[in-house]
Amino acid sequence: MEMSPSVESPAVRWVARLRDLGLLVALAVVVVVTAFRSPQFATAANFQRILLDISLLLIVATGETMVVLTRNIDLSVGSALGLVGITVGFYLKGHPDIPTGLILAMGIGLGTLLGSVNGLLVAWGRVPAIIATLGTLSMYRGLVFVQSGSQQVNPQDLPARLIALARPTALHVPWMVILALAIAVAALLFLRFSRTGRAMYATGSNPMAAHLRGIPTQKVVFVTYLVSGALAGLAGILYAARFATVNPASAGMGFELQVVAAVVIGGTSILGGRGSVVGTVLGALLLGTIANALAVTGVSGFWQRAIEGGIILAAVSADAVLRQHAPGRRGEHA
Amino acid sequence: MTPLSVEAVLATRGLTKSFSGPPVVRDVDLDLRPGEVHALVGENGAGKSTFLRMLAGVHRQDRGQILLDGAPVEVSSPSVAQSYGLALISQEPMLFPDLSVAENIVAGEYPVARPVPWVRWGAMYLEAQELLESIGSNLDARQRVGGLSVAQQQMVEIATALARRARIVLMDEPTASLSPREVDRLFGIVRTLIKRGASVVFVNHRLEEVFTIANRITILRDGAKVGTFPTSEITRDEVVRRMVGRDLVWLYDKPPSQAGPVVLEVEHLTRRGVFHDVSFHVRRGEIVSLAGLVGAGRSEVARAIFGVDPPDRGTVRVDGQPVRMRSPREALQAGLAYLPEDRQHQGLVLPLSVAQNITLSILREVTRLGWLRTGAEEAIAGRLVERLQVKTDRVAQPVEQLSGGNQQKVLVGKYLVTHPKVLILDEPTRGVDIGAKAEIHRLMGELAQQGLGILMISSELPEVLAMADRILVLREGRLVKELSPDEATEETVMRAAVGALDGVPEGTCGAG
Amino acid sequence: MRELRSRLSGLLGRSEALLVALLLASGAFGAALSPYFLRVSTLFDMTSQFVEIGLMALAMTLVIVLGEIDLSVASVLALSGVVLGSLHEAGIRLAMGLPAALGLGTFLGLFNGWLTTRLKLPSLVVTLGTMALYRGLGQILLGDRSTYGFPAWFVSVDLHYLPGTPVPLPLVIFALFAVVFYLLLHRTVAGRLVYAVGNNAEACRFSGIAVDRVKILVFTLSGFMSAAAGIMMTSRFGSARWDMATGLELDVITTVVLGGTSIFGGRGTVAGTVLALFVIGTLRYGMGLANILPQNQSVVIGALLILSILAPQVWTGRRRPHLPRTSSTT
Amino acid sequence: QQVRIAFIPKNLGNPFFDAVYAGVQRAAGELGFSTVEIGPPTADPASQIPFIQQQVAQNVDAIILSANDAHAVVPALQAAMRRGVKVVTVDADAAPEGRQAYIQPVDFTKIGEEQVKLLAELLGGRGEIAILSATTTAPNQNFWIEGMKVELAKPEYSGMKLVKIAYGDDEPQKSFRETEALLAGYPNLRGIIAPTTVGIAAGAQALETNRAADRVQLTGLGLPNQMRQYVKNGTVTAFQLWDPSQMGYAAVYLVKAMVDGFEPKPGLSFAAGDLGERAFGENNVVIAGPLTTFTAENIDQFDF
Ligand SMILES: Nc1ncnc2c1ncn2[C@@H]1O[C@H](COP(=O)(O)OP(=O)(O)OP(=O)(O)O)[C@@H](O)[C@H]1O
Ligand SMILES: Nc1ncnc2c1ncn2[C@@H]1O[C@H](COP(=O)(O)OP(=O)(O)OP(=O)(O)O)[C@@H](O)[C@H]1O
Ligand SMILES: [Mg+2]
Ligand SMILES: [Mg+2]
Repeated sequence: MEMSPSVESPAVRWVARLRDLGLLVALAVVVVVTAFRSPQFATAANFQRILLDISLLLIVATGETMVVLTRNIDLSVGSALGLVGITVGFYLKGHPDIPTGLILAMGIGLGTLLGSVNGLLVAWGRVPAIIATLGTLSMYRGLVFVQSGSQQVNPQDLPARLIALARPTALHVPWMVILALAIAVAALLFLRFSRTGRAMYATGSNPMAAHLRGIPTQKVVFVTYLVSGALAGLAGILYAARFATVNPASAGMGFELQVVAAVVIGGTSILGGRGSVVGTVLGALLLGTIANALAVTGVSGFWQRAIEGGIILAAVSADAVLRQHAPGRRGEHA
Repeated sequence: MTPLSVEAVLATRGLTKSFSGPPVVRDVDLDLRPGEVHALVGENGAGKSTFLRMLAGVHRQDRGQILLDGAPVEVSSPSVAQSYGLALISQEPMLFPDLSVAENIVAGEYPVARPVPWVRWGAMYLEAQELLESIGSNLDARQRVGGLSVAQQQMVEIATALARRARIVLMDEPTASLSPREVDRLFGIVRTLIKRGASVVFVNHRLEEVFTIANRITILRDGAKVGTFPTSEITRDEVVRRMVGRDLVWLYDKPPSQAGPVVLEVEHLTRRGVFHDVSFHVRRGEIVSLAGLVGAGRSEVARAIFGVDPPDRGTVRVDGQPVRMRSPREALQAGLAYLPEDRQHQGLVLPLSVAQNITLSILREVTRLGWLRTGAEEAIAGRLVERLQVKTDRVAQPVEQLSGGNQQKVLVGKYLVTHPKVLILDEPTRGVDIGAKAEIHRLMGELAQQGLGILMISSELPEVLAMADRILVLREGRLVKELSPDEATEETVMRAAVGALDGVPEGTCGAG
Repeated sequence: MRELRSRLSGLLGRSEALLVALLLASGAFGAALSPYFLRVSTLFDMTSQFVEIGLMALAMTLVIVLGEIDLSVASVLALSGVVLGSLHEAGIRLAMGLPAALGLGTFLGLFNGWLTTRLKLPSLVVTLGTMALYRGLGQILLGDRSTYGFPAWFVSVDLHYLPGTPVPLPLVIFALFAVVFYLLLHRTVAGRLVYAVGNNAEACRFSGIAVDRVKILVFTLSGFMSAAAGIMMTSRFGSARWDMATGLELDVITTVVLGGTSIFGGRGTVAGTVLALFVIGTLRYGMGLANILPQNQSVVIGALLILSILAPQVWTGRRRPHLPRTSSTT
Repeated sequence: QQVRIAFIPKNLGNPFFDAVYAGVQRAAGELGFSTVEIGPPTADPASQIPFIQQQVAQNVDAIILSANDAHAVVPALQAAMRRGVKVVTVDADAAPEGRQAYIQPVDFTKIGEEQVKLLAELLGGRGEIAILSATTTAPNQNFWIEGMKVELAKPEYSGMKLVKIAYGDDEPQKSFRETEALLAGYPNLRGIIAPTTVGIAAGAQALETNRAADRVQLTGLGLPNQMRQYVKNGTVTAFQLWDPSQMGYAAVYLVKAMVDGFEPKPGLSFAAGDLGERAFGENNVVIAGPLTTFTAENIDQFDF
């Protein structure tokens, strides 16, 4: 998904911008097939559940999209989510009356702090992103255990108002989902219309050229890590709200792979410069829908993983094939 | 040290820079007067690019001073240089392949709305398109930069520098892959810039261009300044002698060639929207040149023959045998070799050494049972480095550390060792200095005499006229004219390239 | 290749010398932590715990130098083990089962390479999919069971030693493979192709190199090595299950990048990977003996990973901004 | 010289094993032994092996282990026993050739039966039911599920129908999602048995979130501390467990006997501190204690 339009007519250009067509097709196939197999799938309640499920993923993947656009990666998001969840969770044990807004702010603040470590290491420490964030992946996870003494945060430790964020509102859509969508839309606009957003594309497309153009690449990269950390922190709080439990060994464990999967399946290039939040939303939606569909259709537990892998491969293949035959695109140059 | 002249907008004193070995720019004093076009010339590796990069904040000098309007300044980064009103058009295009042409042009200085500063895309496209038109390019501002030809990228670079409204424009071989029409346009722009009060430093190996546009010439040799001369007070021969430090035969006089049987036959080659029904042949011992404007589709034809972008229709035969044009590998096996125009991306593996690059296409010859014979490899590389006068410490030096022209020589060397039946050369002497250019021409002549068929693409008309046994002119993807050396002059070729009618059509760029 | 290595050290500001120093330091650290550390037999025995990672890291070095990644290694390991076990259960002799398992892993690697090159997709995406797929196939095959009951000669390869020495068999096997990979990457034309393609695949295509074939071969090799690791692990545990080696791909990648291989491709050495493997192994072993919890060990390993890059920069005081190399415009 | 014991749980951070370890420490305190709890952060099959080897390298006298996989640990445990280390498994057994004795928390053959009985009581003997298990590979879980199936086949349960076995992998998030899928996929579902502490807690949270507690009865094996809230607010009526600390306590006393030269054999017995005598059954299996049912009335008497 590239933001820069190509030579063709506006209509063709619009279709090309929906490069995520392949993903949409894959998504549609999954939905239709599942709906036929299970009457419980295509219900309002179940779609709400899917949305709840992906909103955590989407929030973190939105930040990751920015990081990846600058030709970097943030593998520490799962650990950061866990660390923030545990830290704030334990704090809430002693302070049950804190307003929800403040709890969210604490999560964002703490996450930003964790993100800034990554940002400093990558932007100014010149540590390659994968090494820096593999390092903080381990370190933050270690801190989760240290912080919690290997104890988990239990439902009775968390304020009911926090947990209510994951419950349906009057409009039948939980706050968490609304929040996730708002964040995605904000990021979309930011990337398309703000100078910093464009600088992210430029930095990822050619870091050296960006530097020579006087784009403050280091600041830009730093900002993406701040955003990624802040959103992972927010997700840490929402994780506690959704599951009412924060376990040091499982909260956010391996989450980074899902997040990166949503981003790259959504078509953002891991070499930077190309991609969009729209793709990431579709990627997250696809992953969330597959997981839900497998659970709802009652496919044997033994088959779920293989089918999930198969669907992901099929989806990205369909996407790649459609893209190679898309109008005005020359496969050889892609 | 030269005393400071009051009127210099930009001056350097004792500027020195070294990388790992001895200094590559040594104690250079230079004064740039307001409203002047100041040419900087020297052999490949003389230090011209390094000098400009110091001015633009890309490299920091080891020693010496940079003065703006007489006051010393620290140009510590490219953005500082920009804030001083300096803009660099670099030798290798430095662009964002994933972004549109327009964004490339304005990047960093987007038109924004008030009071909320969101990027106004419509205004941006409009501005960029106007700028492109003003330099005679009709590239689509909305097009992605990745996939543009080198010349087209160079046009984008030029537009970028113009968009900055810089006071001092540093141009590092901006014309290296431009054809005469684009060069004329560029000179028009330079004159406009000068009128607006800007000053220009201009690096170029094509001396005729230097003498057309420059007021003064500074000559560098091995990193040191030889002298600065008003253009009116020095001759070309004199410039060359001072550049090289000795007398030099710098023109290769190609003997007439003996054309043998047809070795390459191209029939009805078509790629929709790019080129149409292109048919021609090349005989053994013949040098055929493909001429045309930037974007006429010359490189595209060559790439199709070589199997890079397979054509929609048409056949290619080598020695009468059809070539399956599906990959360069098959083309190479059929006896074709293609020297691409984009040396940084398609030609060289920059981090690998000179020797490793030269043997990349002939690894079989330096391997025994899968084992690399580094000795043999270095011997082959050593011979070529000597022959082409590549300025390098050792054949084990990474190519990315060479100057642009020396990289080009390595690239030429890499294709000379492949022993093809047909050699396609796309801008083979881009950025190469006069001495080495003559050497490359001599090599081409020798290869032709050995019975190779050579297809040469060049934007430099004197080169085309000097080397070609036949000239094919391509315009907007169609072969419009074939000229023999007797008929060919700069004028006849250009007339065919822009269109027989003198109303020069404005749609010659971006065949797509 | 000497050039490349010196350049590598120049660019990243570190070299194998740094890793050797780190190895010595972690040895001293381990000895200081626990009185049980400096016992020759256990010191050798500990290597068996990370040799499987090492086998996969050798191939992964090539994959990453090539500018690609293979996230499916641990899944291939598991599936190969599961298939080996299932064949054995079905009454097929190990003499047939072992080549079959190796062949399967090789094929799975080939499939990764084929998908990556055919679809022109990033290998990250492809192997993310096959990572789930391969492991899922193992799960379908074996369900919730583990297979065991292998013949005695096959079980516990790590308790067999090179005659007359305390060197366990897995270490010997690893050493042999390390030598092979060293020669392959640094001395043969195949290695040259890996570096060249990893640095600039486009230029390689123009030079008539069968870029896709190089990629497919390297992925295939990765599959083969993962299967070898799977066989070794199955022997060590005397059993196989679908979920063995879960998450090990991250350890493999950590090892390779600590060894100095650039994740953007084009740079890296086998020696670096081997040294990094032993640095991490020694540290983990030392801390394990001191009963330091694995999660706290992770803090140390994570910090080490970062410091191994950061420290030399501070040391040499280089101030140039680190910029990844520019990408191809075509 | 002091006897040193290493306790290796399936994974750390699991409140269940913290309770087991509390028993280990209580007995060790009484006997003057030193203990250490060390293990992997997640319960995957191979992860315990390095810990076994590291403890052997440290010359511990005994290892008390709850096995993630019955077979993968066997070679490492056998190597340990060859070096003279006593090996006792608790809670989750290893294959008999890999240990000297196994302490089972309760009579496992009864668990399936008891759980089905409890749920039948809660449901009045009719309705669709499901099982929420841990991983597909967990031997205990599968053994108990087998027991449940056998029990359900009896005529008195003809009104109850097992519609699905879901696996939450002992991860709260996955268990939560699987519970929701059960609620969505089976509109007539009346009961869930979650014989795993992680599963039942996540399941309770899912019931509460989806306001499904009045429709669906959840029971299973849970920790009082984790379940207290759900029992008090009515999401869960009753669940069961044994006292995990008894296993740890008995295991240490068994180690003491073994260090003193005792050889476990079926038919023999040993003195398990204040638990009294405990006897070995077939394969050297010892049963630690009875199953307890927790309800709103009694839950406050327990703290683990
Ligand atoms: N990064 C580098 N590392 C080491 N040596 C370098 C580096 N960059 C340039 N050099 C050396 O500095 C010398 C001057 O290079 P420079 O690019 O300034 O030459 P130039 O005059 O622009 O030549 P050309 O006409 O070929 O572009 C060359 O010998 C080159 O090998
Ligand atoms: N459909 C298209 N989409 C994108 N790019 C295209 C398309 N058609 C042509 N181009 C680009 O436009 C360029 C113009 O063609 P070509 O390079 O063959 O012209 P040329 O005569 O060699 O001129 P130059 O001097 O610019 O190389 C090509 O490099 C090609 O990459
Ligand atoms: Mg230059
Ligand atoms: Mg061209």
